[in-house]
Amino acid sequence: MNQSQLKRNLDEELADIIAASSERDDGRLEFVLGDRTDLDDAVATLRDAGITHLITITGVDSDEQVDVLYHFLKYGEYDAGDLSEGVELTLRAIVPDDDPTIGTITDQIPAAGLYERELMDMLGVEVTGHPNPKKLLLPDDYDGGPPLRAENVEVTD
Amino acid sequence: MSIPGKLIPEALKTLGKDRATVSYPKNKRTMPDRFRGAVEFEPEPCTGCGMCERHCAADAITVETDADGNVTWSYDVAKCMFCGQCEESCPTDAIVMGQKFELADSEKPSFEESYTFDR
Amino acid sequence: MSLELDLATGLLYLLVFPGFAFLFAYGLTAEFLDRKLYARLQNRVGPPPLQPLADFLKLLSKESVVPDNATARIYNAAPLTGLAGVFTAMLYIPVWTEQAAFAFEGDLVVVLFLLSLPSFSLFFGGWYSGNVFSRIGTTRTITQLFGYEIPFFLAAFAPAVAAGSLSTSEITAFIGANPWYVLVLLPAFAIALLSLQAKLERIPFDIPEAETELATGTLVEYSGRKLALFRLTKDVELVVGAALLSALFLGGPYPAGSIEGFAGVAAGVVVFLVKTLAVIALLTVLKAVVARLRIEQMVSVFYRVLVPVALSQIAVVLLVGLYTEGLIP
Amino acid sequence: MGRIIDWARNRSPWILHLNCGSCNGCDIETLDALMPRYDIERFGILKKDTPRHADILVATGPVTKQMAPRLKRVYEQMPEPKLVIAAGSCASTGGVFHDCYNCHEGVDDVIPVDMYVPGCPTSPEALIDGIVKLLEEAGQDAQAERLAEAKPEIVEEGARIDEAVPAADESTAEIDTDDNPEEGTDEPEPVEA
Amino acid sequence: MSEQKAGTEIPVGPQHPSLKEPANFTLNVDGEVITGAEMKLSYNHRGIEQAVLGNSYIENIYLLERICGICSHAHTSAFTQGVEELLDLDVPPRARYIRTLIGELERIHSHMLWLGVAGHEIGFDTLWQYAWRDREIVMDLLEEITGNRVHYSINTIGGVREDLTDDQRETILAGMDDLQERIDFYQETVPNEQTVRMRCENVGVVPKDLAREYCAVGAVGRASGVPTDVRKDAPYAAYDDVDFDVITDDRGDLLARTVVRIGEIAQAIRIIRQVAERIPEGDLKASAKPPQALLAQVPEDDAVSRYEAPRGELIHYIRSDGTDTPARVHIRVPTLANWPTVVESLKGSYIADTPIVVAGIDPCISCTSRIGVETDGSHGGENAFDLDELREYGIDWYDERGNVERPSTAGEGRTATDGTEGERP
Repeated sequence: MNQSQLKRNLDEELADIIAASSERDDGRLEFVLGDRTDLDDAVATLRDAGITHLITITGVDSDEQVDVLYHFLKYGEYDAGDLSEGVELTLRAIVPDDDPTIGTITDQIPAAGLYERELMDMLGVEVTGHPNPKKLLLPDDYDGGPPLRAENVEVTD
Repeated sequence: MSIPGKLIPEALKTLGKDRATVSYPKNKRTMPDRFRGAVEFEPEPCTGCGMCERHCAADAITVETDADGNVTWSYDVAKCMFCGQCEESCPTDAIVMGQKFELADSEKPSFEESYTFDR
Repeated sequence: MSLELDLATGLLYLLVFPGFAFLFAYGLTAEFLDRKLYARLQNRVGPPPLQPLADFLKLLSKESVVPDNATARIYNAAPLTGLAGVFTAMLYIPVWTEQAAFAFEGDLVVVLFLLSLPSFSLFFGGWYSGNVFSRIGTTRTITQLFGYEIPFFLAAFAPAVAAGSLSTSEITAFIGANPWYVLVLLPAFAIALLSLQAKLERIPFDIPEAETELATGTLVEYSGRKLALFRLTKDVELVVGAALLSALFLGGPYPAGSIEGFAGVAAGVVVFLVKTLAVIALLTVLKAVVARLRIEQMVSVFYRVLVPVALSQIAVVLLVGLYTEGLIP
Repeated sequence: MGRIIDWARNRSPWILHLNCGSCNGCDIETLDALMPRYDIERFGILKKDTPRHADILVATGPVTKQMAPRLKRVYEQMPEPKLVIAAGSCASTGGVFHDCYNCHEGVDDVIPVDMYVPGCPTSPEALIDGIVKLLEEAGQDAQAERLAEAKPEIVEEGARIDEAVPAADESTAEIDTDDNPEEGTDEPEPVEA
Repeated sequence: MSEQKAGTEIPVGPQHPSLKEPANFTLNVDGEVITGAEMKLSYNHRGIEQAVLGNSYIENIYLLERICGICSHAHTSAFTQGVEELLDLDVPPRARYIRTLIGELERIHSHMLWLGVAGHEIGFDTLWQYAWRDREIVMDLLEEITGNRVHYSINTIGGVREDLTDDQRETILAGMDDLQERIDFYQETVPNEQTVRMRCENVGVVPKDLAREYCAVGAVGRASGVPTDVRKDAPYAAYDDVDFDVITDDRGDLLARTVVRIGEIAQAIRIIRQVAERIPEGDLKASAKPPQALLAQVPEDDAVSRYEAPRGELIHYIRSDGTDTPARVHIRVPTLANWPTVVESLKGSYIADTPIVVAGIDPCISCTSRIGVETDGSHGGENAFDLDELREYGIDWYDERGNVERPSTAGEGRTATDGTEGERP
């Protein structure tokens, strides 16, 4: 299955909950969630479609919102040298700055636990329902704001 | 269960081999041509453009030009990460990555060097 | 012989040869040779000859910290007990003749006991230094002690059974008189070698001090001169262990032992050095070519493999003995 | 006596390697110095795993905020006399991480440093050079100086140690060795097999 | 720190000989058996992701290179590939080949390093010495080609900075011949040495489904039978043009990982030979413009760049905002993806296995804690184990995977237990 087919299939299945979707030049698919509360359903749909490999979760802070990006990979599998390429896929959820919360997907994809904690630390997005929402990577006595929030980044150059 | 000691022949063979150790402080090797040691600066060609400072991620190089047009180029080898970008960015070849790597010193100020010249 | 002369020779044995001075020097030399050979097996240069001495002196001159949560009295006394034990043990092991400096019927048991002392001193020192690494290290030391002592004792009793005596000197003399027993006792020698390696806590049995797991295990808190003493203990234990093995299984000073006079002593010492160094070299090669076992693997190897082998070795020795005496055809 | 001790110290500098948030570069190179190619054991250098055994602390990395207290503690755990090498540009000045929010600017922000070895990473050769220079130049003076400064503490601690064990350990060892055999020595009987 | 009350807690790190980098574990042990592991790896957190935002793309190449000294080329490659994607630059073939070459040399260097460290973890110091001695072949090559043993700094946006001369090609081929001989020796010896087998077989097992579930990558995944490899999945640099196999193994234990990694070295040698033999002539950079001019053209966009680092799939996510500094760079390192498998396989192992189990994934803590760490769990919400549950878990875990003595009933291990618990202050 190549990425265009995959996109068509997913477009259909996710029709109710995505606001936009696109296929980029390099073959990466991007789906924008209409509402962040549908994240769970979207991930469940992806899992049903065989996309179980979560690459990472990225948060990007622009001034009034944090984009949370869930990068997935549909495995390219090869046996005995036969190669079919993997498809990268990004699910974008938009979190407003004044209410920075998003649901967890750790219950569906255990590997997400790490990335969600990283998200909490670095961007101050609270992941509700996370099984172990402890401070993760900042020093114990860190008292500044989330380091990657726009207001905390000093652009020197 | 096999008997441990698959390495014995190799170990005994090693005994007969020349040791792999270099006799470093006694005999110094010649560094490869591309080796990136401490930055060597030549004030003559420098135009004071400041590209080296701009491209130095470690802020090891500073270039200041005062009101009279005197350029002060200073370099702190203890900050340097020897990437060689300054050499590449320098439009006039005033900066060359040298071969010197034995830079240890107990006094921090001795790591800094600076050149002031007129442009 | 007059009493004064007796006393004088006794003191000489104690303090100079084969006692304190000799053991100190030979222990450090053995450490050097061990490290050097180990380094050469690894294709390195290794330390310079006086390295162990420099290490020892440096440690003596360093601050010796007593950690806050250590039980100071035991913590401080521990290094001495082990050292005293191994120094003493040497006096019962033949060096240049088949006769040890001091010997009596049953001294083998004393030697074996004295050789266990360093492990106990390590245990006490580590346990009371109040560090969690050293506690785990000490429990492993003791677990390991149970593992290797039985095979070691059994292996050491094989030549004793052959010689019909529990005196190290007599065993040496017996093996010297019947050199072919060296071959009969080879399995016991191998077991004793492995057990000695375990006793010395060297790879593959350096489990108690496993540096990648427990930093240096029992010795984690020790510094300065107490550490120096522990290191010296290990060195001397290595020498004494090697000497014991060479006395029990390789016939000690034979074939030089029977030569009379000064030449005999000199030749005996040379043979002693050659044999002990050979044993040490075997231990070093063993250290270089294997990976460390886990504690339970170590115990299981010793109990399941070495103990039965040692028992059958004793049976074999008995049979051989009966055969030579003509009791069985 | 002093000369003998100096000789011993210069020939037996045991190192403790501590990564304080480095990128690994200096660490693999520090370890590489132990390997056959550079084999620093030929200078009597051993890598030790506990601060209690070490003479020289080789610290790498810019020292992260979280690591700083640990670095300090490890330094304090080392017995006197002790020396510190800041290996690598990061350890010397913070290097490329000098303006990161979670980093100090080098090891000397936290503990006194006796030798800086710039390099990114410090090659094993540079490290050997650093250790040699340290022992040559800074070694004696720095040790003496620190000992003089730190005297009150050491005397205190030393006193405690000395109380627990009579001053000369060696002589005690000898006495012990003497004692034990005395009991079982009576008459060595010549026995024949 | 830990929720467990009983049992002994062993703090491991941050200064700990088995971890060449500062990580802090708290192991809860019952005698010799680990019942729980709490990890804190933030000792190495430097805040690079924030620092990146204040630097230009050019400076960031060198800053990101210093995320990790072992996979430095991986980081720069992933980053420059991402920026090239943003800029729509076509990297000339010669530069791609050189990147491949350095990447594979780095893979050998990293795997040899791992082999040595793994040897050290299981107390096999001679293997450590041999592996690192032979690694010097690669280090010398790298130093000669790039000018530094560790941070090669050969990548730049749009290509590479240094050319490969004919002499160097000869040296590389000669070096590879020497190395091939050594690798044959390791392939023959290491997995067959009995003591290595005793320590590695059935230790730290990550079965295939678990590897899938936890999204394991790289050699860990491949050793568990998950054949992922970015070099095949989404070929970058010159991997389209070279032949190589993806080494997999289905046992999932440490021995399998050792076999896989040694196999990968052999494959890397194969790739390097091909590259050295058929490297095409051509430019080194996509554009003759000075870097500053290139940076002025960065559009507002984002890119995901994947790279097969020695430890597995490395991800750089780059968001640009039209200036010469990035708006966001997110890095997902392979070690982070593999951490959960470590936590799982630690439970129920022996203390003696900790170093090798942790080392088994070839952890790169300086990579990992640039961003984050994981403590116990992330196991679908079940991480509030108490001690007994953990012990049970450990036993079950061993039972399921069979072949290994059940730890908590092992007679000798218990001796240690009782004493340790009893005397704890």
